[in-house]
Amino acid sequence: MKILRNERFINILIPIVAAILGLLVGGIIMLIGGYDPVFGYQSLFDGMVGDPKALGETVRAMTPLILAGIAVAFAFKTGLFNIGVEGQLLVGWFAAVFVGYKFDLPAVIHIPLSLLAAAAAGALWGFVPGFLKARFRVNEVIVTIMMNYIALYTTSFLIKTYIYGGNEKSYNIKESASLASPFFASITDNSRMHYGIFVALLAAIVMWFLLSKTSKGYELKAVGYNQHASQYAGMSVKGNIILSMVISGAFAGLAGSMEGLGTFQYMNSLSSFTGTGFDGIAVALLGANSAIGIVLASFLFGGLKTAAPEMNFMANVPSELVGIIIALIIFFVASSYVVRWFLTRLGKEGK
Amino acid sequence: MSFLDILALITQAALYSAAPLIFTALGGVFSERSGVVNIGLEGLMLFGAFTGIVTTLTFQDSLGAAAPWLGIGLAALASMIFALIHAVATITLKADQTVSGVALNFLAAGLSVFLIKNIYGKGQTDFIQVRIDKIDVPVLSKIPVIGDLFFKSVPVTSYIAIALAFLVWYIIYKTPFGLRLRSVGEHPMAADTMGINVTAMRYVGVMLSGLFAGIGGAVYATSIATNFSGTTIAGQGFLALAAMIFGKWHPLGALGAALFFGLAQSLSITGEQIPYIQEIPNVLLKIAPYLLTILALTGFVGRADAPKALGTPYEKGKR
Amino acid sequence: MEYVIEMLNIRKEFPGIVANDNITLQVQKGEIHALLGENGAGKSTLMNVLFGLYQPEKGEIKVRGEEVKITNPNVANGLGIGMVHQHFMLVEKFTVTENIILGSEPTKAGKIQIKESAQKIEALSKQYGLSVDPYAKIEDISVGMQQRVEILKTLYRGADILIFDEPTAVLTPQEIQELIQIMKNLIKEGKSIILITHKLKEIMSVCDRCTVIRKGKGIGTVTVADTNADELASLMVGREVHFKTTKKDAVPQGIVLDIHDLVVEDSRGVSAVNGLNLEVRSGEIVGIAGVEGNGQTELIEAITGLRKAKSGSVKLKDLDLTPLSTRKITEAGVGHIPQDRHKHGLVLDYTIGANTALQTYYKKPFSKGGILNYKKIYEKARTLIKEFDVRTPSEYTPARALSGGNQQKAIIAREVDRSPELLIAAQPTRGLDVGAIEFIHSKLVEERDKGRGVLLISLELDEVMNLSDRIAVIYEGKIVAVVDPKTTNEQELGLLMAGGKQEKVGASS
Amino acid sequence: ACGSDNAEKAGGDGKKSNFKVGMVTDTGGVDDKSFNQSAWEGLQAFGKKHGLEEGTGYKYLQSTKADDYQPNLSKFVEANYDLTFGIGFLMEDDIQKAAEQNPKSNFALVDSILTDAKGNPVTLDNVAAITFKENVGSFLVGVAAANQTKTNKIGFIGGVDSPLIKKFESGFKAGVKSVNPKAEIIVQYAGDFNAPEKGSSIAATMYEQGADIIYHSAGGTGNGVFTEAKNRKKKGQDVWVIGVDRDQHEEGMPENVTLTSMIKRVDVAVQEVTQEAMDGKFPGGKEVVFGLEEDGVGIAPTKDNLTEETLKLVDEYQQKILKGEIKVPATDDEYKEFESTLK
Ligand SMILES: Nc1ncnc2c1ncn2[C@@H]1O[C@H](COP(=O)(O)OP(=O)(O)OP(=O)(O)O)[C@@H](O)[C@H]1O
Ligand SMILES: Nc1ncnc2c1ncn2[C@@H]1O[C@H](COP(=O)(O)OP(=O)(O)OP(=O)(O)O)[C@@H](O)[C@H]1O
Ligand SMILES: [Mg+2]
Ligand SMILES: [Mg+2]
Repeated sequence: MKILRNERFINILIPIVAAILGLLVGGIIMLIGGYDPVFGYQSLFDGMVGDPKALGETVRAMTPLILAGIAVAFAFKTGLFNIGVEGQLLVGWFAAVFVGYKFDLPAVIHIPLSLLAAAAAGALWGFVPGFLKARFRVNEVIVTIMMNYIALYTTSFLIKTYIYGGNEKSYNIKESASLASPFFASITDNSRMHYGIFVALLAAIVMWFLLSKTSKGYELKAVGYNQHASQYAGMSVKGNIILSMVISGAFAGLAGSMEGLGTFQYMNSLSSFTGTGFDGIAVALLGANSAIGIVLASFLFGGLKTAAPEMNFMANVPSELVGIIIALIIFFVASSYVVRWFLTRLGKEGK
Repeated sequence: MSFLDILALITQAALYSAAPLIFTALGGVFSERSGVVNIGLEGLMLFGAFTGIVTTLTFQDSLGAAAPWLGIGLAALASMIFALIHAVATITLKADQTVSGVALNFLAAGLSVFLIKNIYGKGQTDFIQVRIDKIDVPVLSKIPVIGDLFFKSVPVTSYIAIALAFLVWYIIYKTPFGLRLRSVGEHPMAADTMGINVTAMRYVGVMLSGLFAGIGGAVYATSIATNFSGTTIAGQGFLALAAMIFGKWHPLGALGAALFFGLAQSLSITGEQIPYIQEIPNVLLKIAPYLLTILALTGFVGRADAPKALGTPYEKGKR
Repeated sequence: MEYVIEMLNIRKEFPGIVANDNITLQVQKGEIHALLGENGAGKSTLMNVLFGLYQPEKGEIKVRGEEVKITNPNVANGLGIGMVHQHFMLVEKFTVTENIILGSEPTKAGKIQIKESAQKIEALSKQYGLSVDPYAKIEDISVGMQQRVEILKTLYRGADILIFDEPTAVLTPQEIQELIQIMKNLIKEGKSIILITHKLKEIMSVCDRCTVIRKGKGIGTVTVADTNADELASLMVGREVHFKTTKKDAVPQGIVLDIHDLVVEDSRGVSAVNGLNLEVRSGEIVGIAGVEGNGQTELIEAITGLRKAKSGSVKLKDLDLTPLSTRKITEAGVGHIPQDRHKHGLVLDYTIGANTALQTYYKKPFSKGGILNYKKIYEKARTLIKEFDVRTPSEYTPARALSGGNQQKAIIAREVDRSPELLIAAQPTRGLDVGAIEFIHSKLVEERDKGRGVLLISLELDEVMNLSDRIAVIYEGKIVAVVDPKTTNEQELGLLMAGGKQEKVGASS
Repeated sequence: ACGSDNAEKAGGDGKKSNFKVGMVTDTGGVDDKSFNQSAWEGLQAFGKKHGLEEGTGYKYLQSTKADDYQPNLSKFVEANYDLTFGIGFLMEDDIQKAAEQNPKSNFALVDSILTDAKGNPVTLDNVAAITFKENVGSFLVGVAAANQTKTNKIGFIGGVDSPLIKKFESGFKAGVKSVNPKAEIIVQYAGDFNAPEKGSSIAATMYEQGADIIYHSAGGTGNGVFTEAKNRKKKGQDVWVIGVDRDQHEEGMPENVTLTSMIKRVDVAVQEVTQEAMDGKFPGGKEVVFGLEEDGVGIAPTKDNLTEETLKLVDEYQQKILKGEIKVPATDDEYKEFESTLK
């Protein structure tokens, strides 16, 4: 029991230590680059949570990240590596905008319907690699990578053909489908923070509950750990692989809808990836694939990303520094083996 | 254009755009054969492209045509050192290999542009004045059909890539080093009991992947992009990763897969100007390469068999 | 008397455990020295120390009288020490030759000389009577041959001190006989052997001396000639043990399992089970004796629905199982102790508690409306752990960290507790020490007496003979004979298992 | 609020000292060798002229992702900048939002007008829309190409098939056809502004088909076009590229493959609008169109590779256009119409 508590404590400690180390090294890089780290970090902090607007934008940025992270983590937990979140996100984004624009419905129906469409589209995109893996044992990593490109070109084609509003983007969605929040806007002086955050948090809870509280979750994880034993125990290995990818894809699709119904109200016809899907991988890993961890990681990650321009504006530090810091933090978390070993040793000596 | 001309265009373009993938995929083979997952290929490639361009820009006036080659050389070196981060994290510090790879990508993207801004005071470099040019292979290009198809207006780097694939195959399947590398990726404990230094082998594997990916990136930069910005390498690393898996972690398989990509790619681009194919909706042509890959995997290629110990850090006496 | 190996006061710790606590082991030249101890006693650890895989915290090692520091396997090889590991150290995708030369490959101009090596290996295998196919891939050859490869690995490096860690646990009786012969040859060649085994019979038959360790401590060394199996057993366990499971005669009732003309194809599409007929009655233990690879695996998989039967029927009472899914079959009342506990029996990364729910997690009370009730699951686990005396720090310990013996107990607890009509026990005691074996055997008998039908599949003749009420001999996918353990003997069984003719069979079945 | 006061003061009595102007680049970045860069050069020139400090008087903010646009714009608003440029039509929506939320600060959108959800034009008093007659500029280089092609085959490579790029295409084709109706024009869109390898294989295909001049309007993808042309020039083929947006003569060196370039003087436009704003004549609510008259578009200054005759011809057409004798098409439909009118 002691060890358990100790263990939990360490698990919380590690990311914090890592974050501090990451920022430290980032500061050193600033110095070497000839920038003022103190001012740099101050403006970075301001840009993250310095004022209501910054905070709002941070929340806005973390919303899709949470969902993307959850999508990655869910697949991970069930032994699958879903690099396809990016593509699933794109089709979800399109589906949400399409439904949001094409239909005229009361908000109570329109919003859920658009979200549903996004989830469904993402799920479909996740189904393909899931099915191919289950049925033909095709490596999901390749298929998801390929599906990303297919999504990229397909969505921009669909936008151009069905909902093109000029200037390389779709028409805006109807008011009734929008997650934009006048209320949040008013309290965060016009940040784009929107109601999607609730969707994201809910999704996080769903993932946690599904995996750790339900018998389905027990199955999904078992299949992830040991397919033979799962089969021996009468579980459907194929079914669970597919299901896992479908659920993962659905989360990713929702991430897309956050952009479509929340941040932008439309979809650009993109010719290159948004990167959110890949950020999702980082967030998931940073959050140790746990729901709460992912939310926190998204906050840090999203915050840093939104704050980067502020840092650039005030202290002239290139925004890329943020990317470096994030990478460093991930490294330190990943290499926690040592930290962990060290801390446990301390714990032991302590008793 | 005669059918032959069209075909020549396609094969030439294929060889042209496949080269960077081949190099990088070969790098992936080394790393993953030693049991270390390398999602970081993208980042390593990016870092190689960065080094390649910066070097070329710096030396093109003094060295002229030799500059890009020096660039490729230094890129190999730089990315190899960069890969060391991945090695230390995953092998020594037992970090999750996927995590570390992802972090590597972020680091490369951030660092390279950060440095570019620091060096040149802007986010993307000028164009290099001397490139790795497309050439006609002296004698061979004169051979009737074959010459046009395979030996005209293709950068020499493409041939190096192909030759290298065979070399790597020989190394991995015919030499003690190769045997040991594979044993470490299949069953590290067994290798250990046979007195093979698992850690050392894996370090070598990862660093070689850096070396090759670096070359891949530099080749892309000096023969295709001809300048560097944050978006110069956008997904090629992941395509190389896919090619490696597609090729079943086998050097020649990876070569085949990369060429397949290149072919499908150039077909979909050139296709828009070829009678009949022209008729196919543009979007279908665009997604064709990726669809074809999936189909190929599902259909005749069958299931890829990863090295047994891939992704698991080696700890003595762990069962 | 000169010692080739002296391990003096060796201490080796693992986080939390002292695996070897001041153990001393002295091996004489030209002897077969047995190392005996319960699961987890510390035998493998001690040998891994000798082989340079682990570094001891304390103690010194002398080889041929000289003190040495064995910092890694290379050093051990250099000293002429070779080890055949408990869990084979072979690269499955490599050929026999590649596995043997790995690490010391003969090359010409940087290229490995495969042909030359293969020839050298062939020569070696002739010299010691270890028949192997140098070009065969490990994944395609029998366990027996794999072990011969392991031995050749050591000989190829010119080892003259050989360590065998539980070599017989995975072998068929025939293979065991061959191995014993091989060891004798090796001794003739002037080599010395350290043998770890849980089978006292083997110690009695081949070993000169025996060192016993218990819970990491050295108990002492005895000369085999002046001792007997019972004494060794009690030395090892620290109490009396009974080998022959005491059981009253079976009172078979109605038929539980009725297999009729069953044909099952293996993954290569060959009929591994080929028109097999068998019945098991409630209240009896039917043992299936046979040489590995005669269709045992496919038979079990077919009964349990892990593999679809090609034709024929498998009836549980009156219910035909062949069309049913594994889960349906389990629910119909079939319990299954799988032969590979790590591959099929457990999710090693789940806690031992979670593993005890592997067959029932989705049922009330463990799961209501798809929601798990972990409280109930772990309550149940606690009772099972107590009842089956599974040695584990807690029910929250990952299954991975338990010894095979205790892992096996957990599996049996799980399967037996569902009180199935039919209990299939495949290799239930492979690799376990006598204490554990005794316990598991008594459990199986207990089940029988509760009126269950027990189908026992084992490669160990003793186990089959001492546990079964009827013995069915399987050969090339058919039951070629059903004999009575009381009237039969190893010779007869061995003959039948080898496909020998079966005049006397009519009599005995 | 206070931001606006400043604006009015600054404008009103033309006090240079505290006049502040900013620009937000699109994801291309300030050194995209294209309109972002050109716009920045404009601001720099303006800054020098009025002795403003970079960073305090004039400044740019780089956008790395589409969702940076809005925060970046508001950064300038919060810092009380008198005028903020949004470079590129991608920023249309964000400019609109920012302008609505901060009615007292001024914005200028380059390359597009404001539209509502339905795509109909709208105007805001604090937003000036700056657009260019790319079709006209492209027409002129079209004329040049038509007159200098030896194969009567000419290529056009567009980045992404969009109304904006269509302006380039239509104008260019019109220019070619009006000089040389027999000339064949091959058109292909790469579907990507950042895919040099696509650029070069498309170019290769066009050159193989016999085209000897290619006009690209494809940003980074265009780099591939230059690479391909240089490779061929090296091997002695007589092939050319026509650059876009800026004088791309440099990009053609050392092999010298840049025939000429269609220049789009974003720098000029930015300077003028800023000047007006400074003088309190900010053209809010208006669309400021830059064509030949305003020398906002035209043919590049480096003319070494054009023959005298070509230059004369270009000049003639320039006059015709200025006189309004030629109405240069900007869309596919207009082009069809135009084509039918050619004799
Ligand atoms: N890799 C390891 N990590 C931690 N502890 C270990 C490890 N291996 C063994 N131990 C500890 O050392 C003790 C001895 O283990 P060992 O494998 O030597 O037992 P053994 O005598 O070989 O058992 P068996 O007869 O089942 O093979 C175990 O009880 C265990 O607690
Ligand atoms: N990785 C490990 N971590 C902790 N303890 C371990 C580990 N591996 C083995 N052990 C301990 O070593 C002891 C013996 O392990 P071992 O696997 O040899 O058991 P076993 O009965 O021999 O099972 P098997 O015969 O299937 O190997 C067990 O008590 C187990 O707790
Ligand atoms: Mg052991
Ligand atoms: Mg054991």
